[in-house]
Amino acid sequence: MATISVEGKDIEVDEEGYLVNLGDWFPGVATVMAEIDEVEMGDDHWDIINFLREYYEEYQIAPAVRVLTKAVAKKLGKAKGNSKYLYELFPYGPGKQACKFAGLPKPTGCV
Amino acid sequence: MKKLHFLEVEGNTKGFFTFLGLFGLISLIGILSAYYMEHNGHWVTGMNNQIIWGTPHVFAIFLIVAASGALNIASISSVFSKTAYKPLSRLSGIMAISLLSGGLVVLLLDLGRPDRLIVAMTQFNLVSIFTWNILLYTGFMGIVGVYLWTMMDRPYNKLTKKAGMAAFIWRLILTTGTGSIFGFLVAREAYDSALLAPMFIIMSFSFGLAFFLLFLMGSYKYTQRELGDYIVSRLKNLLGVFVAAVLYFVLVYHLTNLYSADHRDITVFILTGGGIYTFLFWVVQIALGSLVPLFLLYGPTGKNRAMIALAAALIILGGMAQLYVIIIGGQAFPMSLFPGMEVSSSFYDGVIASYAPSLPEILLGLGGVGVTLLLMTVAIAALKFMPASLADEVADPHSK
Amino acid sequence: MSAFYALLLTVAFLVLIIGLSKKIIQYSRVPAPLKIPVTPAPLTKGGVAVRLAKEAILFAALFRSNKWTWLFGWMFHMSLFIVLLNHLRFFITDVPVLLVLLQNVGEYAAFTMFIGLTGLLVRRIFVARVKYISAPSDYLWLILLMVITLTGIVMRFISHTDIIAIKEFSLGLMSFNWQDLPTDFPLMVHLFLVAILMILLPFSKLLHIPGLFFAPTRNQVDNPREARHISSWAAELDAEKNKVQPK
Amino acid sequence: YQTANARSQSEKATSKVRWGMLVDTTKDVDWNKCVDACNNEHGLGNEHKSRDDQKTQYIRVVDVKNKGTGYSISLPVMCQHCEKPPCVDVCPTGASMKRPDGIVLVDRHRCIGCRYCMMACPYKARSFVHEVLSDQKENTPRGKGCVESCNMCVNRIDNGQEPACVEASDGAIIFGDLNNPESPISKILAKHGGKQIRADLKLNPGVHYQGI
Amino acid sequence: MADFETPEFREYPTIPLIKQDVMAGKGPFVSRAEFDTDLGYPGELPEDWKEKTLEKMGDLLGRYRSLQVFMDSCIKCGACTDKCHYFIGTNDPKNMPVARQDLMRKVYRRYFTFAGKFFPKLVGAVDLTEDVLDEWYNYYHQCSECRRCSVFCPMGIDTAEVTMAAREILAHVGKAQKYSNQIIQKVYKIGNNLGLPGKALKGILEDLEEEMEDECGVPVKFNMDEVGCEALLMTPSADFFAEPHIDGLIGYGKVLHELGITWTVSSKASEAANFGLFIGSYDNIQKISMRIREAAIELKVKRIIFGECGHAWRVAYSFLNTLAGPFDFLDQSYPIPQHILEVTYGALQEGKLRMNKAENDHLTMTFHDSCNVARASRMGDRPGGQFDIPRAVIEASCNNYVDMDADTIKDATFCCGGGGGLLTDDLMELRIKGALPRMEALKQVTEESGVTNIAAICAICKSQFTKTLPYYGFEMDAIMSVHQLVSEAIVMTGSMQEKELDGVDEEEAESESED
Ligand code: SRM
Ligand code: SRM
Ligand code: HEC
Ligand code: HEC
Ligand code: HEC
Ligand code: HEM
Ligand code: HEM
Ligand code: SF4
Ligand code: SF4
Ligand code: SF4
Ligand code: SF4
Ligand code: SF4
Ligand code: SF4
Ligand code: SF4
Ligand code: SF4
Repeated sequence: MATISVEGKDIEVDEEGYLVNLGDWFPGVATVMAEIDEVEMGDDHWDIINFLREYYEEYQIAPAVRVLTKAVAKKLGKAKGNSKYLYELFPYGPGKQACKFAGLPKPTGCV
Repeated sequence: MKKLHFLEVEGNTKGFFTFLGLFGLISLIGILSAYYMEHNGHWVTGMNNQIIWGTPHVFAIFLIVAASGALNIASISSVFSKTAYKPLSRLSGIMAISLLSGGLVVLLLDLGRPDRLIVAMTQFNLVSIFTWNILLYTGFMGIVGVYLWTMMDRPYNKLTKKAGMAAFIWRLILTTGTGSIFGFLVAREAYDSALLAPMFIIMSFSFGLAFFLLFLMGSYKYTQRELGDYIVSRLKNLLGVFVAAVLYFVLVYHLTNLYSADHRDITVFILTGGGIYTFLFWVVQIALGSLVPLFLLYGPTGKNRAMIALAAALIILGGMAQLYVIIIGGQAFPMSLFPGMEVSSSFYDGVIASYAPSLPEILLGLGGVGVTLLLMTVAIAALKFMPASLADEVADPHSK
Repeated sequence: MSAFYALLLTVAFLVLIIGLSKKIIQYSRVPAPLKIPVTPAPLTKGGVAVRLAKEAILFAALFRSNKWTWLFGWMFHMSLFIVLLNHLRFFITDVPVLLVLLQNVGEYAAFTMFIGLTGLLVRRIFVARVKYISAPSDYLWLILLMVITLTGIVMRFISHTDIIAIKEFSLGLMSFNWQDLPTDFPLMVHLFLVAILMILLPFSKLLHIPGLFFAPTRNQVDNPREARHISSWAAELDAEKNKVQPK
Repeated sequence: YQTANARSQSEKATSKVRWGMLVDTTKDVDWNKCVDACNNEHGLGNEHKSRDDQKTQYIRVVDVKNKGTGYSISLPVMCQHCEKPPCVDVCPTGASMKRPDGIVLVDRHRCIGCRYCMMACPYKARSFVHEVLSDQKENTPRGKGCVESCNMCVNRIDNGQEPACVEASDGAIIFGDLNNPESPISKILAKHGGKQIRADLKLNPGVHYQGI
Repeated sequence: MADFETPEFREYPTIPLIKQDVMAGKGPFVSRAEFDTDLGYPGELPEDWKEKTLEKMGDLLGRYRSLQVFMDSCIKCGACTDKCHYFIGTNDPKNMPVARQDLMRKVYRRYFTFAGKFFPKLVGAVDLTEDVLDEWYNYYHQCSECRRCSVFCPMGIDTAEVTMAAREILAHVGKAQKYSNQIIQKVYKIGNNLGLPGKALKGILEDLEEEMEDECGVPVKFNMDEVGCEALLMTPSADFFAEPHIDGLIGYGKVLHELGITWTVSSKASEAANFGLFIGSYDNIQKISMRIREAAIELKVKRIIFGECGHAWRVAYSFLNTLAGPFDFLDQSYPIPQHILEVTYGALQEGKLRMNKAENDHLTMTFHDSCNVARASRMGDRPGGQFDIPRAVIEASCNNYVDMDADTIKDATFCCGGGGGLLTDDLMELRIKGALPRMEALKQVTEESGVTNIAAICAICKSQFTKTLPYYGFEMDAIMSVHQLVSEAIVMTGSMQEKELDGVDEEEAESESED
């Protein structure tokens, strides 16, 4: 199994770069993963990642895109409450890339 | 101008099977008539040793001549680069093949020994214009086949112009050849004219286009596809020109014959002799088959689809009459063994031969038309011959 | 020589019949547990018969798929069919009138068959995609049929053999009353290859003949909602699972 | 299909000869006797279903009258065995053929019944068989669907006999080799001359007439 | 982002030349034991893999007539060679359907036929080696089981059946695909493909109810686990989760509400999709299907309605009755199961729905026939209903509709490129390339007829399109659900939209739209 090294720790990730043990996450993990994916993390990104982690805590699943956009709209205003905005932040998709940075398991299915 | 799309006709419908059944039945009746004549011998027909080629030949020659004319549309498009005709060129090609097949079937089944078809195909007398025609017909099918292929297979589109040119030249030769079948009959005054070959060419334009227009209007109507005014009006204008041209040739043909001593008698016979041929000439060919259609096409009714269809049908009728007069009228007039003398014998020398078409002959002729329509019906359902729409925004190069 | 051929042809015939029957029995025994007709599919058995007939007689799917392959393939198969019908006259004494009529036209089927086969072979050699999927046997089948056809053509149109003797021979074969066979070279080749063909047919891709009719994608009726479709081993599996029933 | 060719390549059928006839219309004979002889020779007249205008006639009697003068004659007309026969030119299969010895006839194994030769013949010499025939003469196996005409009685000529109509004409028709200046027919033609029907067509028929 | 090149649009569709080994590789991620064992597979390559492989193959040959007949009857005519979207997109000759079948047929001949046993070279038979197995794994995961090839095969050979058999055999020797198996395992554990727990699902549905109330002023219910509703709605879990799927779900809700059909989803069977189909496992297809039966019994419904999903509808339409029937406890006057489009279409026919097409006037639509609906199932009561019904519903919802090229729709439709268990990121190259023919057809109608959007009736299609459209220069949100259009156009009784349209009580409508 592959690993990434974050702040001197080796952290296990699977073939697709997701954490194997969800408990391994701390903010540095997101930063390193973002570097690998060539995404520059800003405050906007962190807002999303924090929201994801909160939601997961409660529901044991990443939020649906609609739920996420609504939450973003509430927080950052209607202009940003759409999936286009999220794709700008996370080019490979909020559902997948953001979840990865946030240390959530990958939502797989017909999505 | 919207992009052009070709589409097969839906084959799994009641309407389609009705037409298939209808045309199949007509063809079958034609073939059964041929079998009846074959089984008994030609004594059951109106033909005899004076009128050697009867009604089936009228039909056969009509279809063959029309076949070459039907290809005209495609030629105009790819040889003369008139884009307006491009949407029609595939249909034009397949119609040429179908008409020719229908004509050849009739010709073949009217032979005394159709079972010896293989003899005709394997033993050639290269001096005979008839042999040449057999080669021309088969060659025509082949060339038009290739032509269609280059039109329908995208990567080969670049060859269309060349194939179209070959087909164009071939069909001019073919019609000249058909015309020459008569032209070579030195013995028969009616046919011995240099004008006959060019006249056949212009006749082919007219008959082929009339048949084409009729089929186009019918098929678009029954398949509920859109046929815009642009195409119809261009075709009908062209048709009018051809009809007028045929009329002109007929005029010149008879005038020159009247002035030549050799041909005066036969011309007078046809024009004034009374009887069926005179009637067919003046009433059916000239009045119904030329003047009335010209009026319908260019007169106040010129925009009415039903009237255009009627005009096309009349042109076909007039064409049949014209060929009947040429072929049968020409044979009925006695050949002169002794010019200037009065001749008689037990072999009907010197008398106008009598001929009345029998039912099986007519049915065989119609059977050929049936075969043509049957082939067309199958073809448009099997392959992409017909544009999905010929609405003006697709067909009219002026529409944006 | 005659004895050899008589034996060969008898054995070949037996192999053909037994081999083909075994395959057909196998096909009909293996269950089709699920409904997998390619839709739109007919809703009735009659509709299925029409669908299969269209495939078997017109090669409808092939026509949709590739016009050239269809042209050559269909030409070959229809000609083969006519040739085989014509061959009936070697095996039956009372040839029906229709068959006699057919034979006038039918004799040229050999040529269209040859043209068809040539087209198929040319395509196999020159079309890269088809070449890629061809095994040596695929070429050999075509060549085998071409040689059979050619020897047949030679016998019929060029160097005639003694048909009467042959008819006696083949009628004799059928009644186990072996007759002499003329020893013409084309005939020898022809018959030998025919025997090979009959022997190999049940073990080869020529199993497409029964296969076409057994393809569940084509021979199933499209009625899964209306009629419950249960096959043998699926039924067993069903029984094992004690299914929840409404109370 | 070699039958007729085989004949033509037989000894007699060479281009050294050209068979021809000379008809003297001034002689007072009953030309119908010739017609009967021909019919008899070739088994004509066995059509039972055909109308009169459909029946075969190899040879017929033609009455010609000059409207101006009232002068009239009768003469027998059959295939004129043209040197440049249009019927042969137009025949698609080569069934219509001219033997080297000038005789024009139809190969019945080849004829497909297209009737183009009939259209082409200026003398209306040909007939089409309109029905199934039976009881044909062995030498003239005529059959439905084929075209036929006077074949100058090839069967008789090849056996060294004269054509049937010549025999029946009481000397009014002379048969012989036009190529041989010593033959009686050539001598008479040289001396008294003869005319061909529709000589203007330049087909150079092998049948010549006197008194027309 | 991608380490491959998106294929270029061709001037017009031609048959591509073959390019060997373009797609050679290891295939998608192999599953792990943790996902496999629940499904009844070993999870790793056993010692006696060869025997096991052949044994399983023999077993399947004796179980599936399709496989047995298809192995024998291919005539190598080549008719199918240019029909697969993966071949057109990748040009790898092993993606020609017949070549794909041949991977297995070569082994079949070697071990199961007389000719292959004695003359392997002659008939192209090969020994079974680990390389062969790897090749199977790679190329049998480059087939979306779309059946396009079988439409054109003169023998009716369906490569999808061979693919399924191959995947089943591979799974039995521990070479299952991670994506599919992980998902099936989630279905068993949590109830749906996505792993949406009941709580999350409930939250989403409640959210939607609120949204409806806000938007239309009508209390559209999105029930979960309500006993005694008329209908059980089975829909892909993507409909709860992803865009544009969820807009379709809203559409179902509106239609069912308007027709007065009470309905519920089940948290236990909250997934219509049946990935058992992709791995070719009868047992798993059945096990997954059985949940539907159980849910229907528990919730005491009268009918089962399926949402927009191609593969789900295939299993439901063609297999459900066989696998989980008989459904004699449901109301027999409705088709069992029924498709939501059949419901909507029926209601439209009867004039029960009021549609304001003008709502969609900014769109020019075309329709992607999802292949599992087009070639493996039916809607309505006559063959071809699966083509006409969605189109009729679309045309009832909007004014501008254009079909794509006739060779690429209806039963000749091109797969979106993501079906058959290939909708996973590790196969992105394949998915993008395989979408080429569909994208070309779409391109043509956008250029010629000004098409702006494309509708589909399958969750996989919709997800796949959102990924592929940008690669080919279209907008990601050009893909829509059919019921999304319905949702926009429908005028529900008592809704704000109705009032607006009819001009009744203008003030009230105004005041509401303002806040
Ligand atoms: C079919 C056949 C008779 C049979 O039942 O076998 C036949 C059939 C006819 N012959 Fe013959 N002849 C047939 C062999 C012959 C032979 C023998 C031979 O070829 O080996 C001869 C004799 C040749 C010879 O004597 O050298 C023969 C000499 C004729 C003749 C005489 C020709 C001549 O120049 O004298 C005619 C009459 C004619 O051609 O005008 C004739 C005419 C005919 C007619 C037109 C008679 C008729 O219709 O009543 C038949 C044409 C039918 C057709 O379909 O071809 N048939 N005919 C024979 C076909 C052989 C073949 O296909 O080649
Ligand atoms: C305005 C004008 C000419 C003028 O300047 O007076 C015109 C302009 C034009 C114009 C200029 C324009 O519309 O501004 C165009 C260029 C349109 C374009 O979008 O490319 C044009 C392409 C054609 C074309 C397409 C040529 C091509 O290669 O694409 C065709 C089709 C063809 O040649 O087969 C065509 C065939 C006619 N064109 Fe045309 N055409 C006119 C008539 C005609 C026809 C309909 C005359 C008629 O009554 O039959 C056709 C004469 C055909 C002929 O003589 O053979 C004529 C009036 C058109 C109208 O509808 O109001 N015109 N006409
Ligand atoms: C018992 C005999 C027999 C069998 C079995 C047989 N043939 Fe023939 N075949 C013949 C004979 C005899 C002819 C000559 C037929 C003729 O003269 O009409 C012939 C002719 C042919 C011809 C030439 C065309 C024709 O019409 O005669 C072809 C092609 C041909 N066979 C192919 C086949 C094929 C293919 C098969 C089997 C699949 C086959 N034959 C089976 C006896 C047979
Ligand atoms: C009994 C023997 C026999 C068998 C078996 C046989 N043929 Fe023939 N075949 C013949 C004979 C004999 C002829 C020639 C018949 C004739 O001259 O009329 C012939 C002729 C042909 C002809 C050409 C001529 C024609 O009559 O049309 C073809 C083609 C042909 N065979 C094909 C085949 C094929 C294909 C097969 C088998 C699959 C086959 N044959 C099997 C005996 C056989
Ligand atoms: C009623 C049917 C019938 C019977 C019985 C029959 N045949 Fe034939 N025979 C045919 C037919 C039909 C042909 C086809 C001729 C052709 O088209 O080539 C034929 C052809 C022939 C030929 C070849 C003719 C040619 O074209 O060269 C011969 C020889 C022959 N048969 C001999 C026999 C012998 C010997 C018997 C009996 C032992 C026999 N036939 C029995 C119908 C029959
Ligand atoms: C019901 C009967 C049959 C049907 C429906 C049928 C159908 C087909 C079809 C659709 C093809 C593929 C198209 C092509 O490439 O030509 C084919 C190929 C072939 N068939 Fe048949 N067939 C039948 C009987 C036979 C028989 C009896 C033979 C041989 C004796 C035969 C020999 C072949 C061969 C050799 C090919 C391969 C052609 C190639 O190499 O491309 N078929 N058949
Ligand atoms: C056991 C059976 C067979 C016998 C005895 C047999 C005999 C003959 C004979 C005698 C001929 C020569 C015919 C001639 O001179 O015209 C012949 C020709 C031919 N046979 Fe067969 N044959 C047999 C089976 C087959 C089969 C099975 C086929 C094809 C599948 C076949 C195809 C042909 C062909 C094509 C010809 C040439 C045609 C011809 O000459 O007319 N034969 N066969
Ligand atoms: S007279 Fe007639 S039939 Fe006789 S050779 Fe001259 S053209 Fe031919
Ligand atoms: S009817 Fe016979 S002889 Fe006369 S032209 Fe036709 S084929 Fe030749
Ligand atoms: S030559 Fe013979 S065939 Fe000719 S007309 Fe005289 S008798 Fe008759
Ligand atoms: S189309 Fe069917 S029979 Fe032909 S090669 Fe493909 S799979 Fe084989
Ligand atoms: S089923 Fe579809 S993906 Fe698979 S080989 Fe056939 S066409 Fe290609
Ligand atoms: S996506 Fe469509 S084409 Fe592809 S496998 Fe699924 S159903 Fe078949
Ligand atoms: S792939 Fe389609 S059918 Fe399958 S679960 Fe997803 S949405 Fe449903
Ligand atoms: S979503 Fe794709 S895979 Fe699924 S049915 Fe539609 S086209 Fe096929």
